[in-house]
Amino acid sequence: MTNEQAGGAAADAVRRRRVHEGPRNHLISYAISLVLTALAFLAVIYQDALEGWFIVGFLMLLAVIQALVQALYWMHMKDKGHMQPRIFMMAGVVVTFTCVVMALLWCWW
Amino acid sequence: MSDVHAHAHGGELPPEPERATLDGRNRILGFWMFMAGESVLFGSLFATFLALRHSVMGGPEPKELFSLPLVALATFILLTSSLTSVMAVQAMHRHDNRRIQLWLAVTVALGLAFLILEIYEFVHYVHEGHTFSTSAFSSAFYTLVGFHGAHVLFGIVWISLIIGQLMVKGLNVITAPKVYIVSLYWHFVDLVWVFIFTVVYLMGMMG
Amino acid sequence: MTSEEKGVTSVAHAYSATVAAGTRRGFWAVLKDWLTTVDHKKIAILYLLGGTFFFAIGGIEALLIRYQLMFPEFDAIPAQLFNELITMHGTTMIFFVAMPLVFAFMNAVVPLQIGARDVAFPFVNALGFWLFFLGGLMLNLGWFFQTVPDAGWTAYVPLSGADYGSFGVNFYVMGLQISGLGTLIGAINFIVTIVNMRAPGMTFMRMPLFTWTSFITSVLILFAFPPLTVGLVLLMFDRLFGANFFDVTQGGNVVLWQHFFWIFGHPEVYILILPAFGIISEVVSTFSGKRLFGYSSMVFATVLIGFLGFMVWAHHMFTTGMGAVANALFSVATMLIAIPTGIKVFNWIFTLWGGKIRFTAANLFAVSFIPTFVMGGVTGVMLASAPANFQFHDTYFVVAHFHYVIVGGIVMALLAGCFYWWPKMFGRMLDERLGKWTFWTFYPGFHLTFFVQHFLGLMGMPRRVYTYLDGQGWNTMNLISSIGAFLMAIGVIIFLVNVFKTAAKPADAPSDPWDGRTLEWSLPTPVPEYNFRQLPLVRGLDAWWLEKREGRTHMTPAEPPGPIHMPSPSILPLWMSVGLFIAAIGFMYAKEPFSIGFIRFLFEHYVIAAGGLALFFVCMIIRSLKDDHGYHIHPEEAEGEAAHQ
Amino acid sequence: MKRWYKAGRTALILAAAAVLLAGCGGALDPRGDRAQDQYFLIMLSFGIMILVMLVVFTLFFTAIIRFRRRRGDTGDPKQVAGNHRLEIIWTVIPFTLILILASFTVVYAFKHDEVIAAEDAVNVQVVGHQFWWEFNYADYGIRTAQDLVLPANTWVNVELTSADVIHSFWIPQLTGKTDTNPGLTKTVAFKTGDPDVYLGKCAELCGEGHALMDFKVVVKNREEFEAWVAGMKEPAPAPATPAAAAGQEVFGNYCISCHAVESDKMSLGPNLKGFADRLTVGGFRENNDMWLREWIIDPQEVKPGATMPAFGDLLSEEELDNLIEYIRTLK
Repeated sequence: MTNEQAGGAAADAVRRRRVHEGPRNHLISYAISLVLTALAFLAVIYQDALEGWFIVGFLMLLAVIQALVQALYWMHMKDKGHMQPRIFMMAGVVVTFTCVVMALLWCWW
Repeated sequence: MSDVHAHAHGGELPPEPERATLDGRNRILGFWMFMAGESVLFGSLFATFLALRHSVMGGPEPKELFSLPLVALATFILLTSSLTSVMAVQAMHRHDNRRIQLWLAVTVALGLAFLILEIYEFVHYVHEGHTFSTSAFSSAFYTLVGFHGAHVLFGIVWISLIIGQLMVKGLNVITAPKVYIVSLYWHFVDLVWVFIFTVVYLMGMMG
Repeated sequence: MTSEEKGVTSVAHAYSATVAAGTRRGFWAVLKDWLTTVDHKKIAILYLLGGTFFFAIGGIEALLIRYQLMFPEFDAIPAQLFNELITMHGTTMIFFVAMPLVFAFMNAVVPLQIGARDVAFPFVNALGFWLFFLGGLMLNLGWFFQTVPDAGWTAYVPLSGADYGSFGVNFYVMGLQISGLGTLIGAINFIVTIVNMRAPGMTFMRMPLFTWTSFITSVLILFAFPPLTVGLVLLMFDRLFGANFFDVTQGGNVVLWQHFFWIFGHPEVYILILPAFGIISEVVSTFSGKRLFGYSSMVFATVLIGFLGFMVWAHHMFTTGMGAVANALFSVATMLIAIPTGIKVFNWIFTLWGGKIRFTAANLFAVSFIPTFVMGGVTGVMLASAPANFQFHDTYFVVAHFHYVIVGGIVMALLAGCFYWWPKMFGRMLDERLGKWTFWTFYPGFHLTFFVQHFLGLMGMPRRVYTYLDGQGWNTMNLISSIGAFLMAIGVIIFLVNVFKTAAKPADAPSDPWDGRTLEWSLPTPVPEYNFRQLPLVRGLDAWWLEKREGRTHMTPAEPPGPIHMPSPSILPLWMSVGLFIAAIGFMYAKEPFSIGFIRFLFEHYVIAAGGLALFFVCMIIRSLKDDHGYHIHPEEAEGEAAHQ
Repeated sequence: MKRWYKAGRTALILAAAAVLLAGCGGALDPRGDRAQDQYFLIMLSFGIMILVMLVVFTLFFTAIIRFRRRRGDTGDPKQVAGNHRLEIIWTVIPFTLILILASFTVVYAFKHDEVIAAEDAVNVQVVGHQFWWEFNYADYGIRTAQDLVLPANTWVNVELTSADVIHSFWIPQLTGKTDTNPGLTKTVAFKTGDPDVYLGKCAELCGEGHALMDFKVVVKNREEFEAWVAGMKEPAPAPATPAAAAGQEVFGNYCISCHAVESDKMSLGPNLKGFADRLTVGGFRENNDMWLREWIIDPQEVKPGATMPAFGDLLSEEELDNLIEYIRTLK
């Protein structure tokens, strides 16, 4: 009844593929997440070897990559029909970012 | 809208049962909206924590408090539980009701383990003199991490209820979106934890 | 409609709008129907009633404020009570009047405008209303316990905090958390409804502007309310559980609250004004007999305003000492909002231009909105200039500015919306003559009240002062302002008389009294429970007008008639809200030394609080476990219905 | 009807302008450098906005008068979707106007955030209290309250903070507001005008007494200011009359725990050194015996929310007289 429901043959094909997809992709995501987490812990354990600002940046980068991997694969955000979730989660991230910038710039002096 | 009813009773389940009805699609999109709002909620709590993280006011420093092996273990548990919940969704796409229940049960077990670790951790901190009222830092710490813990607890109860429903009602176009949504929720909780262990614990250990 | 049917439908004034056939029912049956309804049209009426109830309270507070300020050093109202009045007036008007009234129209109109049978989550919709209503009661509960929030509607810490705030601020903290939750889920409901449930052919760029603005407003709510909730939770933890977020002696930070409040608070003003823009667009376009000028730029401007609304919050905080960079940035960002807003104003004027304007009561309010809102807008740009803001801030100039936007903008739009959609909501036309009387008392009264306040502010009168000293040249203007306030009150009373008079009339409004352009006017009045017997096929902007001008009397259906699935009514939303209400009381009074030992025990050990939360969660679990299969309305019934229109 | 109303509005504007011209201060009668800049910005933005309003109102009133539906006219007007040229015009022109205002705003925003390190600049720490103002001149070792005494045409750097809740420091004729935040400090600079008494206010809701939390800014010539500084540093003279001596005893029994009478002492309430020369009692009432007596008997009656206890029941009439006599010696 809505535009979305009138999914054509292409959508059907995607769905059929989804049914037959194995756990492979998810296991890979899991492995990536484990590696990223391990890297983050290692960076902090060996923090004396590196500059502080670099570790902070590195940690944030790892966290963002891990979040992206999980959101795209485990939460299916990479799939078709996820335009709305993508837009809204992006918007949420922007507002979150705004809050954090606020806290860092004007409350933590 | 009439298809809601048609699918609800008998008949072959479609390949993506969670999106088979308008109601199911509504719920999933609505839940995404909820998570978008929740991400701002956690963002605000992170902002609070970042603003107040140096206000220890003579209480224990993060460096003295936190123990990395414990956090690593908790992280590992929660990450694994996220994987098991995605396995449940896969089982659902194969219409394998028994496997869904199994994977969800594993998720609950891992969630409980995480929660027990967190409670142990908090009790330990309180003994170290790091209570909710010690300083602005301690209040912000407990509020942020505790809020996440409350989400884990809520998720455990929720998933358990869904396992029960799957047992009683079986997998159909009404229960399928629930499985999908609770799995989304659990991923979200895990995702928040990624930032908690990074921002609170790892950066806290850097002093 | 036959006379027999008229008799049936006048059982209960508002009720008749949505019930087409049935027997005379008892009071309890009607009450139960309203307490358990999940029908968006009835929830709209509930929001309207709730909002009006709180509007009466907030309005009386406003009159008392203006009464005290009529004369210098007047002592009608003591300082403490005055602070309570301004706090409650602001909080009530924003959260419990403007918000629910906006939600009333969103509920009444949006599903009809997009050609949907219902909203996406009828249960959640009902829950949203009850949370709002009990949150509002919670806020006002303080009056009965003689400890009322008194730290301003912005509740800046530490004045509202654990050390300096009165007990009454708890009611603010709890009430806003409860109602905020309701607003948030209500917004999610509308986002999903608009995204997923548009009728065939109703693309985003064919949606009526009110639906567009409702959509953007819902998005803003989704992202603006969480920071407020977090701020309130922090404040609650400070006040009730000994946290130190805002306690400077323990390392807390007082500016943090202001940031959270305004990260919410600034989008909040757009949350309120955008639907008002939508109403104005609908009404002006209908009564000019023209399609909206520059529709796509209107949509673009709406989205842009929504986006910029999140980037300007700190312009409320220029005087907190954030430094030159922040002040300059936020100044410029704020000024930029004037551009999309200007686009809107010119589009309205050019919608009027070349039209054949009918000055009905609805259009009178809508048209007069334009210059008033422009005046509120230009003072907004003046306020945006940070160094000048050092002079304007917290003076009556600001009071004048935001009342021009809120009363001259939102209230005018809401009144226009009332006169415009009343026939669709209630099946009765509001009296036009009384409507014009309302306009000619309310509108001049409004300008009288607030125009002079610009100058009071420039002359140095701070806001939130319970009195002022003689000899500062403020006396005359304050007197004028107070007189204006009473004139506004007369206008409101005339409006209420109008409502009661209309309620006594038979429900015989035509289905399309204004030669409307959007889908809601294609429906029979009263609107059937299921809205559309067959979902309509939308073929362009102003779908209904297009069909009418092609000589049709009905929308072209997009589906064959079939059984229509309806959700079951539920009492759970009410109980869930009551649960949170009880929990809030339980937490607030946990440390209260009650004289009766048992009661004290219950509160001290959080039995009451836990009980309330348990009620909430148990209802939630019941809802989750019990599938709602709903019921079906069959085509024959629907056919019979359609025959009457 | 509309026209009549428009005329009424114009009359109101004129009336308001007349009142303003009569010299009723505030931001519209700036006397210091900062306030003059701010006045300029106010007037600039006001001018631009009047221009905008003129254009909009002209179009608006033309539209609603010219395009009303005539009696018996039932046809549809021409349906117009939009007009790109017009739409571009009303995007670009406001943008230009905003650009003008924004440029000045940015310049002044930076200018007004500067602290002036001039040689003769006076540095004052301002502490907001519920509901009074404390002024500390660290350079001179003077602590005082309620009257901010400053030399004329001089830059003043005020370091703002609060002892309890948030207040906002505002001298409309000299400078705009800056909040005093507990736990934080912010320094702003402003320039005093010619010798005069300026009104200062608290501009942030701070509790019951907020409305009356005024102070006076006493701007003196350099020499007079120097003399005031010297006077404030002199020890208080011994009471000359027996009544004053008795009053001093009363003061010692009841008042000294909160009110210091030497300008180098910390003080819980306002420091009373130099009180006899102050302009006000409680920050806003004329400093005469009547108001002083009222204040001591029941401060809350004069200024709601004042934190000083009422002494009406504790002191006899005679003690009150003596006390006032003593306080009058605090030069």
